[in-house]
Amino acid sequence: MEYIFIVISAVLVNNVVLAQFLGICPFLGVSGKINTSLGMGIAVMFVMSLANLATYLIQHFILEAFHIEFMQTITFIFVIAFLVQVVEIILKKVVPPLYQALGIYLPLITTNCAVLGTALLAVQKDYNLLMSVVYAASIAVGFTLALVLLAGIREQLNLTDVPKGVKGFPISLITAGLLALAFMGFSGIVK
Amino acid sequence: MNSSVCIEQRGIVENIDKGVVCVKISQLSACSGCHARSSCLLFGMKEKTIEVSDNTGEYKPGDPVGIAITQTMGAKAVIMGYLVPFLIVLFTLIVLTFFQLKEWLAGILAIATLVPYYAVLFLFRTKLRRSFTFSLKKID
Amino acid sequence: MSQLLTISPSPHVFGQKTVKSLMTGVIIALIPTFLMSVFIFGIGTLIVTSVAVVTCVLTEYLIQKYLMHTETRIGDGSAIVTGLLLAFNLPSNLPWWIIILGSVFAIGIGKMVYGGLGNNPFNPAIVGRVFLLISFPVQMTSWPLPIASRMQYVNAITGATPLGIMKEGLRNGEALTDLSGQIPGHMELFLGHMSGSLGEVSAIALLLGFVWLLYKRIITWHIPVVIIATVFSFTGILWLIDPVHNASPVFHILTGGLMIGAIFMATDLVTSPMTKAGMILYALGIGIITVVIRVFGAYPEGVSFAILIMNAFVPLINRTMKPKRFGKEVKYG
Amino acid sequence: MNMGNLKFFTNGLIKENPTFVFVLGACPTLAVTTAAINGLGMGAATTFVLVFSNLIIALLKNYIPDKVRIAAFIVVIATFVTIVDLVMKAYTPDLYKALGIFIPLIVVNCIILGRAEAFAQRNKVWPAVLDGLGMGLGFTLAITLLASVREILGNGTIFNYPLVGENASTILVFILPPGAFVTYGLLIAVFNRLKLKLNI
Amino acid sequence: MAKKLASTLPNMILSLTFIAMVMSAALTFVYLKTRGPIEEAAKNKEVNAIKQVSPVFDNDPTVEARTFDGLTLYPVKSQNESLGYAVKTYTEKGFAGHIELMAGFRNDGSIVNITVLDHKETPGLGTKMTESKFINQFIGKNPGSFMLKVKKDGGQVDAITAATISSRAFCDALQRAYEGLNKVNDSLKVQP
Amino acid sequence: MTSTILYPVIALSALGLLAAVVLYLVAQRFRVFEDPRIDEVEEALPGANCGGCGYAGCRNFAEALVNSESFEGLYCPVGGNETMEAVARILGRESTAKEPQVAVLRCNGSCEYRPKINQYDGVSSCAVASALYGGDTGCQYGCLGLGDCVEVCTFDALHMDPVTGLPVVDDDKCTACGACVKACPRNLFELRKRWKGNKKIYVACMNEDKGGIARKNCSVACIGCAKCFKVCPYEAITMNNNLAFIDSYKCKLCRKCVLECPTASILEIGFPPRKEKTSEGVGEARIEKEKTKGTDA
Amino acid sequence: MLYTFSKGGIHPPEHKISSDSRIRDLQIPASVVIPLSQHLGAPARPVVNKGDVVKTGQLIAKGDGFVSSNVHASVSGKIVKIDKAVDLSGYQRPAVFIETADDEWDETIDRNPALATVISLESHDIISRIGEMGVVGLGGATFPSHVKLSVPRGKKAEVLIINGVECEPYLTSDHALMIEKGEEIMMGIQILRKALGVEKVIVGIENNKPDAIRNLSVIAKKYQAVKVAGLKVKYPQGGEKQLIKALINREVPSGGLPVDVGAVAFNVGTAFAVYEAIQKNKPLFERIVTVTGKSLKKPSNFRVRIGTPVSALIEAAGGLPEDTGKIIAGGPMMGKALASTDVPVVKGCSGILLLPENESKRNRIEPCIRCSKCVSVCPMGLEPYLLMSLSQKDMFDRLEEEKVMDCIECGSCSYTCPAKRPLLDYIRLGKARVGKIIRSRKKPA
Ligand SMILES: Cc1cc2nc3c(=O)[nH]c(=O)nc-3n(C[C@H](O)[C@H](O)[C@H](O)COP(=O)(O)O)c2cc1C
Ligand SMILES: Cc1cc2nc3c(=O)[nH]c(=O)nc-3n(C[C@H](O)[C@H](O)[C@H](O)COP(=O)(O)O)c2cc1C
Ligand SMILES: Cc1cc2nc3c(=O)[nH]c(=O)nc-3n(C[C@H](O)[C@H](O)[C@H](O)COP(=O)(O)O)c2cc1C
Ligand SMILES: Cc1cc2nc3c(=O)[nH]c(=O)nc-3n(C[C@H](O)[C@H](O)[C@H](O)CO)c2cc1C
Ligand code: SF4
Ligand code: SF4
Ligand code: SF4
Ligand code: SF4
Ligand code: FES
Repeated sequence: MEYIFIVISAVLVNNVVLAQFLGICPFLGVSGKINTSLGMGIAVMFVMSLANLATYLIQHFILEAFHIEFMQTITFIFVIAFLVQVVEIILKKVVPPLYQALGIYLPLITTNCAVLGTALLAVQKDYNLLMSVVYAASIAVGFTLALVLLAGIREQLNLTDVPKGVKGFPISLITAGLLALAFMGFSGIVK
Repeated sequence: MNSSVCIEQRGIVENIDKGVVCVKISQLSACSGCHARSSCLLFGMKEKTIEVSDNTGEYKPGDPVGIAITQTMGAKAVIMGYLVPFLIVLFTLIVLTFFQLKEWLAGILAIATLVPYYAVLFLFRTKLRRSFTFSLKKID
Repeated sequence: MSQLLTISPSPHVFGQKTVKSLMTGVIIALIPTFLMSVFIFGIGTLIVTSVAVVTCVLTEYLIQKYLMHTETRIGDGSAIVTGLLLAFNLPSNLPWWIIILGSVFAIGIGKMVYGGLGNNPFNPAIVGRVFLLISFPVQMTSWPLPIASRMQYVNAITGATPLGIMKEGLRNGEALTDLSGQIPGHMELFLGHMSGSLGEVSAIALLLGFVWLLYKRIITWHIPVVIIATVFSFTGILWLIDPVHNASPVFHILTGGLMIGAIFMATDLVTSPMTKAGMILYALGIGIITVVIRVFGAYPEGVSFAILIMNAFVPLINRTMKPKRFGKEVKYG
Repeated sequence: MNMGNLKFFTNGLIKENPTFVFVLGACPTLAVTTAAINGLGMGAATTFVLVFSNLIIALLKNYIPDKVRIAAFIVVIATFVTIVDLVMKAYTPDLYKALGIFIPLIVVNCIILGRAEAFAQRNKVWPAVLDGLGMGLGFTLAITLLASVREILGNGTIFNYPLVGENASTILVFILPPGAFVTYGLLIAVFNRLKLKLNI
Repeated sequence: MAKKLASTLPNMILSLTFIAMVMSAALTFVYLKTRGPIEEAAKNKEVNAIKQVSPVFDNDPTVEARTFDGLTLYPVKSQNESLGYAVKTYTEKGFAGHIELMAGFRNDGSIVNITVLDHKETPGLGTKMTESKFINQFIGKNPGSFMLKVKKDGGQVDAITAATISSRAFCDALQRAYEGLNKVNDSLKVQP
Repeated sequence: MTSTILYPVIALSALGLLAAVVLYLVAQRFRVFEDPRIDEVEEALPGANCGGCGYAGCRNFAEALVNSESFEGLYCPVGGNETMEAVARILGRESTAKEPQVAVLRCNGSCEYRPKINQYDGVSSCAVASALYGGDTGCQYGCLGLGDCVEVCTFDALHMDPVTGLPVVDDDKCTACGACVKACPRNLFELRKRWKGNKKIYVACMNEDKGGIARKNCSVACIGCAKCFKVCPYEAITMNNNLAFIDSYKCKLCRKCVLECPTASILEIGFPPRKEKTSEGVGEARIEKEKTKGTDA
Repeated sequence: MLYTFSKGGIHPPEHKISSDSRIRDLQIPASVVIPLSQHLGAPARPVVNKGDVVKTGQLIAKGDGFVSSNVHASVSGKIVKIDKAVDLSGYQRPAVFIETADDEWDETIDRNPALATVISLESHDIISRIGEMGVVGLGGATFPSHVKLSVPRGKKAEVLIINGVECEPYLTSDHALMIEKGEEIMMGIQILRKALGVEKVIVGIENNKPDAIRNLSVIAKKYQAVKVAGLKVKYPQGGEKQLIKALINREVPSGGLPVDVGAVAFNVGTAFAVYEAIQKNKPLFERIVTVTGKSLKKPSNFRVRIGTPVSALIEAAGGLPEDTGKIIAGGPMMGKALASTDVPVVKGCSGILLLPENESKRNRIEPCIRCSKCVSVCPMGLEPYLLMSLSQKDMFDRLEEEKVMDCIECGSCSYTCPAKRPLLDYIRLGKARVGKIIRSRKKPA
């Protein structure tokens, strides 16, 4: 049950993008096309879960063990940065065709802010390891949902004439705002 | 190839070597207007070189080209590159937690399961190479 | 022949329907509801409706004229429909300045930033209502009593809506049977003798409007029927499982904004899917989300949110639920 | 300070305002702007980190091989962020609480804002510091403005000073998430329009 | 411009390790410098809260604090004379879950004052519980006789409009504090 | 106490070490940097993203410039030679100068010269109208006046003249990007050599009908009489399908042809007024009119 | 049971005001202009010269290309020039100008009106004779009939569909023909059947023409395997894909031909022309044309020589009404507006429709309200609103993906759109551009 609440909360009620404001840059930047948004969401899910797994271990078995919690920020950011790199290197070295296909399909995966933020939040919430990872994956699902919805709307807007003054970022932000407005309907479903 | 199911990226031919065209693909358009575009990934790897075999000899370095893969291929790449490993990690973690292993051990083992996964991928790399083919197109 | 011949590409004849006639049709369909509302809530209805309609139309006019510098198109009547439907989703004792804020937000942010009629992804009237609901929870959740407060506006005596009573009661762990005294009977619910928004109370008036819209072929049956059926079945299942802590499906479909939402707002042409299959999926989503919010969420009422959320899915639905093309594909040539 | 250098400073304020023009660091911009004071605090913290990390990197640039430049940059930035974090925790605990995880997230933000600087080969000490300062101030001004609008509309106060009566209703949505997006979007539109009109 | 160090492995390792060392040293320095103030700030916050909800006292309540059931009781004294207790209490029933209060009680069980330490309630709704307009109704009341329930539930507390849940939660936390107090302080007469 | 200092230092140093090694590995396999010159080159380009260079946008063009060995075939018509020189400076290469060009409209059939014979009531798009029929005048080669060209010009260099119903090129704003050339379904735009002071002489007509028909439909149509062809001392004029064409790179602006044209379909723009009187009074008057228009713009 | 197609369709007011008018022969005009490009495909190459004297029915231009068709003189007289003339396309195209002198027919033509029932030619000869006689589809597309009859290798025709639907409002030329020339049409059908080697024939007629259905049913009894089927009235039932769907419930695949599902469709007028060509040796130089319009004095069906100016038809129908605002060659849904009445009637011209001024102007274009009406009426299952936007935004890849090439240009979408959007205008534009891209893609391969 607890796990279900974590999922519902992270996906709908406290959506990363729409309620927690994490990963806004990629949310605005990569939400141009529906199918790439979807792919990107999955990539983020993997990266985030892995990152949370790693940061959980570091937090509990290194930082806390050695009482250097204040090094949290610096170690997390490093670890996350490395993970992203290592995954890429492995893919590139081990299965170059896969790596290249991904390169075309998902030109970039950047969610530094959301990944780090999620890691920090998971620590704050005192989750255990599995919860942490489930939490991260749910956050990624929520991220994907928001991304895909915005991408859909933006693709539709591309076919209409949005007034010049609000073209680009303003209309994306306002649309995100209305999405957030809609998602407020879920408030209270879980704490 | 039917354009309807393609994902296309624009790129620039970097060099050509014995029927293999190296194409450098550039940023997504959304980012290309941003002055901090070069800082998106933490370590700045937003350029990739893609090798495509091509014997037409139509291309020369500096040519702008479209490089395309089918959408199903893209989806397959995402599944193999990210979704499956994610599921493996999650599954391992769930099982190990179920057996009440120590957390740190469970965590490390979960990450470690990726090693055999990538090893398997490595074994099938020639097969993969055949199933991921790219098509090139001149842009004028 | 007095003038030069006219030349244009085919076709050369056109159907009778215009945007204006569609909007007029909706306005006519709303008349029974309006009359019923005047009967139930009295002058509050008149004030709220006129303020909302006037503000909506004026906002659209001013934005088109002074911000967008385009032709003004208030003549098409869509702003009137938005104003009416927004008003019909508000309590009859809402202070005028709040109505104005809501109308400006509905038209300004809900519609005009996207370029006006036809371009908005979200239903403007619901955007307006949800904006108000979140911004002014106190005012937006105090409902004048029916009939009794006909001659009062902001100072009307208020009570809770049936859904509100139920939700509050259930949350306090009371059983439904304890609450039945406070909740109007089914006939009263059907006719509209209860607290609530102007336009949502009278199911019969709304159904009359539905019949008119169908007759005039302004909408098809798919969206309203599927929404109501979904809510009915979903709440029916819950009710069968635990009739003590879940309201009956009939109660659910007769209360709250379900009817007005399903008939008039989910069917908004602009913000609903383009194919029948898409409409059914969309309506299914609305039904389910409505029940989820009603039963599990913080808000007693979920229709507006459900419609807004499904509005966001419409582009995706349109991308995937294509009409069935004629003939399967072979190679060209 | 000559005019050329001044340009590095003013760039970040309007022409390349990170918040309104490039929409960078959007997360804190949206998240912490529920009150004007938060905006100011966040801005100050970011500016501090940006200026000092730019300074350090500019000083050390000849001793850092190109390839580890970014890694070094991250170390430096993360250090300063942690310093800010500790200092705020010690001396402005309330603000610290209001900003929450967005203080550690300054790391990410500053990497983005400062990265261009780290790459550009021109970073002598002064320009680097000025650029950091300009960017930081541009960011601060922008989010304080956004926060003020939200605080006034949503809470009826500005820097906690009440503008309306105690019982007056305010437009709550503006301090809730949807209001953040919408206000930010509208402000960018207004900013663009002004920029166009004033031809900056 | 001086020449840059080339990107060779030793150079990279040296340079980065060096920077890391310097930075971590600086960081540690700041950490050590701020550790005191941080603890103090935390304590100050506590003490300030206690001050807010208690009569003037002259002891250090934090040293004599007792913790049980998630509650913390701070005895407040003036010239070694017990004035009552400040109780740090909590509830999970808020609209957004956890709420933390500091409530001051006189020895007779009546409430001196209350302050909200931590909460995540909705701005503009639940946050009204931090305002004196809501809190004032509790001052001087004795939960022994004053029914700590919102009027809707048959109690005596005026709920915040449209934020009954927060109001309820507030009462819940307060009740918890009162019950905790009763457990340790036998001298209090509990009136049903 | 020592541990409080030691652990962080150790931790971070270890991280630093790790970072250095991984980065080293990364550097071995990847190009970590984007060529910074691309940014610089992009900076130097006008940033109009008009596609005049043949690339999708300025950035793509910048990449092509940086990656290619010579500038052959790479030219930004918008920025012109100045820009190309600036780019050449950044990249340390020779720039290939191109003679500047300007777009001209090869139709002068305003309402006055070309009577309407029907009224078009379709969508306001030259492409649609052109697919439908020959146009609302008898001339099926001339401008349709629905402004597809105006729409595509990103430089604000084209405007509809409400009186003539023809688009007018603003010589100062036109960058010769060629967008209008591609857009016009009637092929009415030509990129011509840009003379000093925006002088130009060209046949403002694309009508290939025989003289009689052409003239009936438009009083300033080229009737293919070849008088100009005969008079041109520089062989700059060619005749094809009843239509004269003046090669702007051969033309020396002697203006002999202008006087010969019986229908005044050769325009001369940007010249000082002629001294001597000519026999072609009507034509002269028109030329005068065009001239003032040309210099006004 | 009445047949109809399942997807989309509209019901515009029928206005078949000329349906009671018997076919009358129009007076032979003093001069004719015969365009050389009256059919789909390559223009015909003239085989006569200026000054030549020709007889009615004499070959004047030869269709050389694979898809092309012969053109014959429709009057006897002198060729005055071979030059360009504005035709129905609105553009100037090559044409032969003939000054009429008498009406002397080519000797080979059998002018005996009696029904000739013996089909002496074999399949192959029928097809080539049809080609020689310049018979093209008279249902509107003017596709050379002999090409259509040459079924590609590997495919097999199973059903011959005869299109007597005439779903366009106003037009009655096929209707009149079916009433007056039923026997001949039925003979034509037999010829086509023999040429194609098929057994089964279905004649589809909408049930707003009960007399035609009756007449053909009676005649059909004489022939085995010819079925006359009544159809529900719905536009565009006459489109061959829709008709095939309605009659035999098969869907011609996207990008495919009717033969892909074993069907071949011909218009009733074509069947009549085939009869005349084979049994009477008469080339296609005249056809039935409906001249109609609400304000017209005498809406009529005329038998008209190809090349007759439209003005002559209007004159014969009572003269041009004062209030005329638009003149359309063809029906109001698919016809082409004319810039002047000074254009010749061609093989594909089934009617001349005069619209009054108040009906000739389009309404103001409003923004699309995404009402999905266009989607629901499109008989091809397309999304016209989307195609229009994509076309406006030059998104050709998506256009192709969304099957713009399947559009049959029926105009149902533009007709039905409440926002009065010029959907088909833009779809046509998009089709043209995408078509170009597809062709260019094919070329190098
Ligand atoms: C988005 C949202 C936020 C809310 N926040 C609170 C809150 O912080 N505190 C609270 O008591 N109720 C809050 N509510 C309202 C409750 O859900 C519930 O409707 C209310 O407390 C009971 O209504 P009443 O107080 O008018 O009787 C919120 C509701 C919504 C939809
Ligand atoms: C390019 C082209 C090739 C065609 N080839 C054949 C063919 O080989 N066989 C055939 O039976 N019909 C052929 N057709 C005829 C079409 O199937 C169709 O009958 C014709 O286009 C007229 O139909 P419509 O009036 O419904 O458009 C061809 C049509 C076109 C446009
Ligand atoms: C929208 C549309 C409507 C049509 N309506 C008719 C019609 O009413 N009658 C008809 O004979 N052909 C009609 N056609 C033409 C047929 O599709 C087809 O070309 C014709 O039946 C083939 O016969 P033909 O080659 O003898 O002309 C229509 C075509 C289209 C695209
Ligand atoms: C059947 C129908 C339902 C409509 N429902 C709404 C509605 O719920 N809300 C609204 O703002 N406008 C509604 N409109 C009007 C119009 O479509 C709406 O203002 C557009 O969304 C504005 O772009 C409706 C119109 C029709 C024809
Ligand atoms: S007039 Fe033509 S060539 Fe000149 S800038 Fe405009 S579109 Fe380009
Ligand atoms: S010049 Fe060409 S594109 Fe421009 S208005 Fe005339 S016809 Fe249209
Ligand atoms: S014209 Fe084309 S898109 Fe429109 S309804 Fe007909 S087939 Fe469909
Ligand atoms: S019928 Fe017209 S208004 Fe309706 S969806 Fe189609 S284009 Fe839009
Ligand atoms: S600040 Fe850019 S993603 Fe968060």
